[in-house]
Amino acid sequence: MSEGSAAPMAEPTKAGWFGDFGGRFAPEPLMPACLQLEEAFRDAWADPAFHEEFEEVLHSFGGRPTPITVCKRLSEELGITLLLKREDLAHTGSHKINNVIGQALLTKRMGKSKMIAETGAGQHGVASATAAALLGLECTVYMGEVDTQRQALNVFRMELLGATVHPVTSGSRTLKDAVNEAMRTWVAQVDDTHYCLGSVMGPHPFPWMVREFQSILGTEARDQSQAILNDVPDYVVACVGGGSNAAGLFSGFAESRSQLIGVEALGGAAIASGIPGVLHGMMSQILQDEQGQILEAHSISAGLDYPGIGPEHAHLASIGRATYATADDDEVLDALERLSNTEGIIPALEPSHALAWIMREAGKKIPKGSTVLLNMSGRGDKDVAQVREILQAKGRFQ
Amino acid sequence: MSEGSAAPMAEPTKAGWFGDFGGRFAPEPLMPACLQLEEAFRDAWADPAFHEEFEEVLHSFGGRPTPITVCKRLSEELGITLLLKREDLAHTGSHKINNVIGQALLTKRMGKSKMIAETGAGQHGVASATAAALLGLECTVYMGEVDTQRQALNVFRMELLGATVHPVTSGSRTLKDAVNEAMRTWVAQVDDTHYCLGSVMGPHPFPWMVREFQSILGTEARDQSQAILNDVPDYVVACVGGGSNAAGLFSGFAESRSQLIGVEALGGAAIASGIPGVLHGMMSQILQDEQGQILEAHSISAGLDYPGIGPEHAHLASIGRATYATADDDEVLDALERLSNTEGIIPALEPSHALAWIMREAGKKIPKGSTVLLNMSGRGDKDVAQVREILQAKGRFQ
Amino acid sequence: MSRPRLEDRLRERVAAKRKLLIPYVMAGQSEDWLETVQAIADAGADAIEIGLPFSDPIMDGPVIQEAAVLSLERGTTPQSVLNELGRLELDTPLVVMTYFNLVYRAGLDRFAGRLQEVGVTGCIIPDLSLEEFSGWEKAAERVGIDPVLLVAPSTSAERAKAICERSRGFLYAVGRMGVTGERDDASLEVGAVVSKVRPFTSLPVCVGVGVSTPEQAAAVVKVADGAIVGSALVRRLLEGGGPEGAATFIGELRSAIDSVTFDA
Amino acid sequence: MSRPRLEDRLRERVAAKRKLLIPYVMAGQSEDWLETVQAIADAGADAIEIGLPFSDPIMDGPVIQEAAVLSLERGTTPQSVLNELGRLELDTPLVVMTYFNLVYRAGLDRFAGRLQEVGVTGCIIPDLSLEEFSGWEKAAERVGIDPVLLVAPSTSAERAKAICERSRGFLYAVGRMGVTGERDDASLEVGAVVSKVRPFTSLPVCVGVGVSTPEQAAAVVKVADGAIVGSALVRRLLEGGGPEGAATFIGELRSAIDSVTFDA
Ligand SMILES: Cc1ncc(COP(=O)(O)O)c(C=O)c1O
Ligand SMILES: Cc1ncc(COP(=O)(O)O)c(C=O)c1O
Repeated sequence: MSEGSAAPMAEPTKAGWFGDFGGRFAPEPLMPACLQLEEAFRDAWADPAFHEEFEEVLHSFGGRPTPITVCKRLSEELGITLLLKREDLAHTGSHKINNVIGQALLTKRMGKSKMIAETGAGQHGVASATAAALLGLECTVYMGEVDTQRQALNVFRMELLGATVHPVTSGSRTLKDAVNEAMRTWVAQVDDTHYCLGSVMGPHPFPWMVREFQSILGTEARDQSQAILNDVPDYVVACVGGGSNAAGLFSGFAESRSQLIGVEALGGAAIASGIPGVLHGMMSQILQDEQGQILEAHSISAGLDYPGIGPEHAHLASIGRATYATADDDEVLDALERLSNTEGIIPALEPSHALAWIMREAGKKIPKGSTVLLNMSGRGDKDVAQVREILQAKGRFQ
Repeated sequence: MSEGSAAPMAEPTKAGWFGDFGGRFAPEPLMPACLQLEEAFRDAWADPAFHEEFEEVLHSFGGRPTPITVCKRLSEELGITLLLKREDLAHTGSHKINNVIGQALLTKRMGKSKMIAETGAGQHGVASATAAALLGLECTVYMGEVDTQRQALNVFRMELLGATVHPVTSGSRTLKDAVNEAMRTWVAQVDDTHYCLGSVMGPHPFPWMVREFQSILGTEARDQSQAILNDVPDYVVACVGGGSNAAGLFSGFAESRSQLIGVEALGGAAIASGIPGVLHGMMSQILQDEQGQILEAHSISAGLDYPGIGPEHAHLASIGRATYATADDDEVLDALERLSNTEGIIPALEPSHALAWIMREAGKKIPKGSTVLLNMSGRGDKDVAQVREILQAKGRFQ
Repeated sequence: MSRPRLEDRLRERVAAKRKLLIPYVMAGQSEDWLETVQAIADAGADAIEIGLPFSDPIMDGPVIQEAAVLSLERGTTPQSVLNELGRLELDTPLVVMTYFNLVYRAGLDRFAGRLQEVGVTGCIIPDLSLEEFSGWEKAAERVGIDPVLLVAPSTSAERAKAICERSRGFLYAVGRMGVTGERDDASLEVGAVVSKVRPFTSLPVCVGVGVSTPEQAAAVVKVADGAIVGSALVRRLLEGGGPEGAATFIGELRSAIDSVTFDA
Repeated sequence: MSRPRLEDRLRERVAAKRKLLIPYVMAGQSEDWLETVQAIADAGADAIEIGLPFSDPIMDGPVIQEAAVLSLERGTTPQSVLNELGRLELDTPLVVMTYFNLVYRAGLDRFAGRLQEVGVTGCIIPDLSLEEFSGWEKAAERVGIDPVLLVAPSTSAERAKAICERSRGFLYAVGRMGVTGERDDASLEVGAVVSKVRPFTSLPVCVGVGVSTPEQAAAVVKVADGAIVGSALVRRLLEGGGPEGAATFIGELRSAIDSVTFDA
């Protein structure tokens, strides 16, 4: 079914395979769009003018480069040197903006006037609506009905930005179903519409393209940590939902000696608990039952509640270039609280998973004195209402 | 009572006067603290090591420099060239972080271990709690009880960051009373506590010191707009509550040909509707009744609901170097919506006042073809719940 | 059970100038689903698509999704419905339609073997693209199952040619960009897609996706060799039409199709 | 009305070895506030502070704030209460205490003139710092009003000297860092602040802020020339004590103060 690609995090094969994972499992009506997209992306990505525009928009509009913050107090407490790549400072509050700017520019380049996107908690939806507003594209965001209710404010944000939010009432009415619905819509509107997928998932070229758009953060992080540490970090850690922030970060360190660690939510751990399968156009590790029916992921963090994982991560795990761990909800809340009150940064729940792993393993799997780079993939503002409710229920705040 | 200081936005007089405004109207128990603070600030501000640390923290932690975004779609619609200084991308979501980092570093330098702060909507409170967490200072934030209820999530944010939020039940239970209460507390704890005031107000040296800490944004904006326009902008526009973001911005253009415009909320327009008076330690334009009792400000935007204005703005108005206008709530909502859906930036309600003025005057007071720099002082995330309620009540969204 | 190949059966009928009617039924959707299969066979179906329900059917519209959910809630597994299917003694060819993960999870050869054992002679996997087709192609061929491929209005001529070369059984021409579901006449793009594939294949060309009414079916077979009717039938079953209701509808489709006259 | 200067009156008494008791009343706080003033004068106050309510009293604690709110809600204006005050025929010196904005708004000279007209002989403006004092100093001097200045525990010796040189009437020594309000004994820092100012002034030194009980007042006058009692009295009035209650409390303070014996 595939032959592996050479260096870790090199380009996938022509058919979109990273080792045994990836590919293009899309209904025929979508295949021409995938092929067109691949061609358009290859063309754009080889065009210095596209890079220039992409980087210019990310700079002057998106707030790049984001800094690296060296944690003083928490590092001391943990006995390590902890660096944070501050994607929470990017416009709209997470790394998601990198990808959507790239795809929105590509949408225009392909001569399409509309964008659709799926969203779970709303982060990618808000980012997509933002990029669409900036470039004057029409935008529809598919969001599970359950999520539209949980995240009513994000729905409003998207609407303010001029997007239409389409509540998805099929299946579990959450992220997985939003992807299904977006794909279904794409099938019908592929002529004038680009599907702006939010992570390193889906049929080729999405996993590769999204990683490339996110690689800007890894490149920055590599240069910045070199400047700070005079070396690469010993550990490079990121949370993994679909895996776009991790892929972007890892890409800067794939050929270095850094250990790459992806941290999934315990209740959505496609590497730890999934097996190979095909979902949403890709072969990857997937949470599924014995028959192959897809299971729902359940964690505190909507952004990690995805039963699959980007195929490149499945590949990196299989060849041992990256290691994937999990964090449970309680650890995650502790991590969120601790970073907030020791460093003045309220992290999103997603990167709090990565931090939870670091806090658990500092002095254990992570030897004292190690240098650790954590991708602070987003800010916690979107999560404070939820976290407040949970911590208040635990009697921790009134 | 005073003699004017020379160039616009020069240092105030020794006693803290900007022309006829400013001074130091503080109870005697606070005067030594004000003097100590002035000395500490003068000392720090003359110390390259302090500047270096200040700028380094603002860079690697605060996300500076923030970019300037050139609006394409809105500029075209308005017939001007609109530039946004993107303070919304700074850590915690507004320019407030610049000031609190400066004051928190100064607190340490003075050997004090505690910080108190007042807050209205919570922006300065969150920023103060953030800086305190970063530097390991104890932090108490005074917030009108009415505001703690309206902004429960911001209360939780501050608590997450390790601060104590003290609801103020005196007077109107809003920002003005929070300042009173913070000053009262400061009187009692001045030994080990610094009062981290949130705007260019209060007794000398606060108005000057806060402007100096905020001048980093003006300096950046000047260099950036020079690079973009090859000139200074024709208009330099900022909203004005106490006036810190405006003062910071104006300071970069005070001696240029740029027209400086401050925009107040119609219901809190200290320049348009106030008269000289003394409040919170300063002589300035103040909303007050015939007897001199202070009036409450009322607008859609908690961050602009202050019955006074920084004394330097009163001075700039009196000498005609800056012009102060107002915007009403409806215009502000329109501006917020329009920037969101044409440029993909949801502004806070405060800078939406400045944008509302620009939208109203483009092609009128602002000639077509002008270049206009707007300080995007903060992001709208903190406001979306409120805006949603209002717009839904108007039947504009469901 | 050794059955004639799907392709042979359909070619025969086409050669005999019979226009094909291929209805779709969701396996396990209700207690009496097998009776429904029997009834529509009796009512004049030339082949029957048997949907194996998948949790995430990205090529299906709301009606078939709902049927899939119902079926899964009833405890349907691929194994269970195939076992049931094996109990039918039917002459009408059966074509399974499902998504690739169920096939992959079972194992390609095992899955193909199971189909063969229960008498299924064709299989459609809409999310298995030409690019990823070869594994399944071989597994199916090994046991004589015809793997049916799709061509869409968006498919290029070059690509259509490659697909036509490897499809077996028939060629599934997607009648309209979009997922399964009922549509009004206006939206069908049948002519274009059918004429796109004709130069490249002698396979029967059947049009599915959006064919809902007898009138549409009749229009379809004016240019194509057959019409595939899914959601319109499934909706009737969801509404409680049962085997008789299904038979009536298939009867109507059949007459509409058969009443079409052709020049030359 | 031409009255003796506040400073002369107080110096006389101090010279006569009388310790001073200066209670504080919020003007306009209740219907009978003038009677209260009369009653505490009769009960042995050496001078009376008359608070003019201000919307934003940053030097005052909750009790006096509450009284200010009440008074403002009753429609009190500086003008209205000063007019009322003018009707009193009182020998006890009256000292207005208020915030600078009310003075500034009225106009410094006009305000001083108004005080003089109604027989007030001293004035305390806690938010008017030494640095901003000169305008008011002149206006007050012009009409013979004594402007009283404050020294706090935090005030440096050098600064205390400058303040002492320009205070008139008496020297207001802040007994504790903090705003007005009742405190327990432990927190008073009377000794330090009084001995800080003694070298620089021959004015009577009166201690206020935090002096609440007869015992505290007695302790205060062991080192100072007088005690200023605000919140403790205002609280009694807020609780409905009325003129008699006030008189009783002032009587208790008076006896406590008078019972203090001094060596030498
Ligand atoms: C802040 C943040 N981090 C991480 C993720 C997970 O996505 P990915 O794994 O693609 O980076 C999300 C998804 O919404 C997110 O909002
Ligand atoms: C985003 C934003 N802009 C402006 C202001 C007004 O403050 P200032 O006038 O001091 O800049 C605030 C106050 O909270 C604010 O949050």
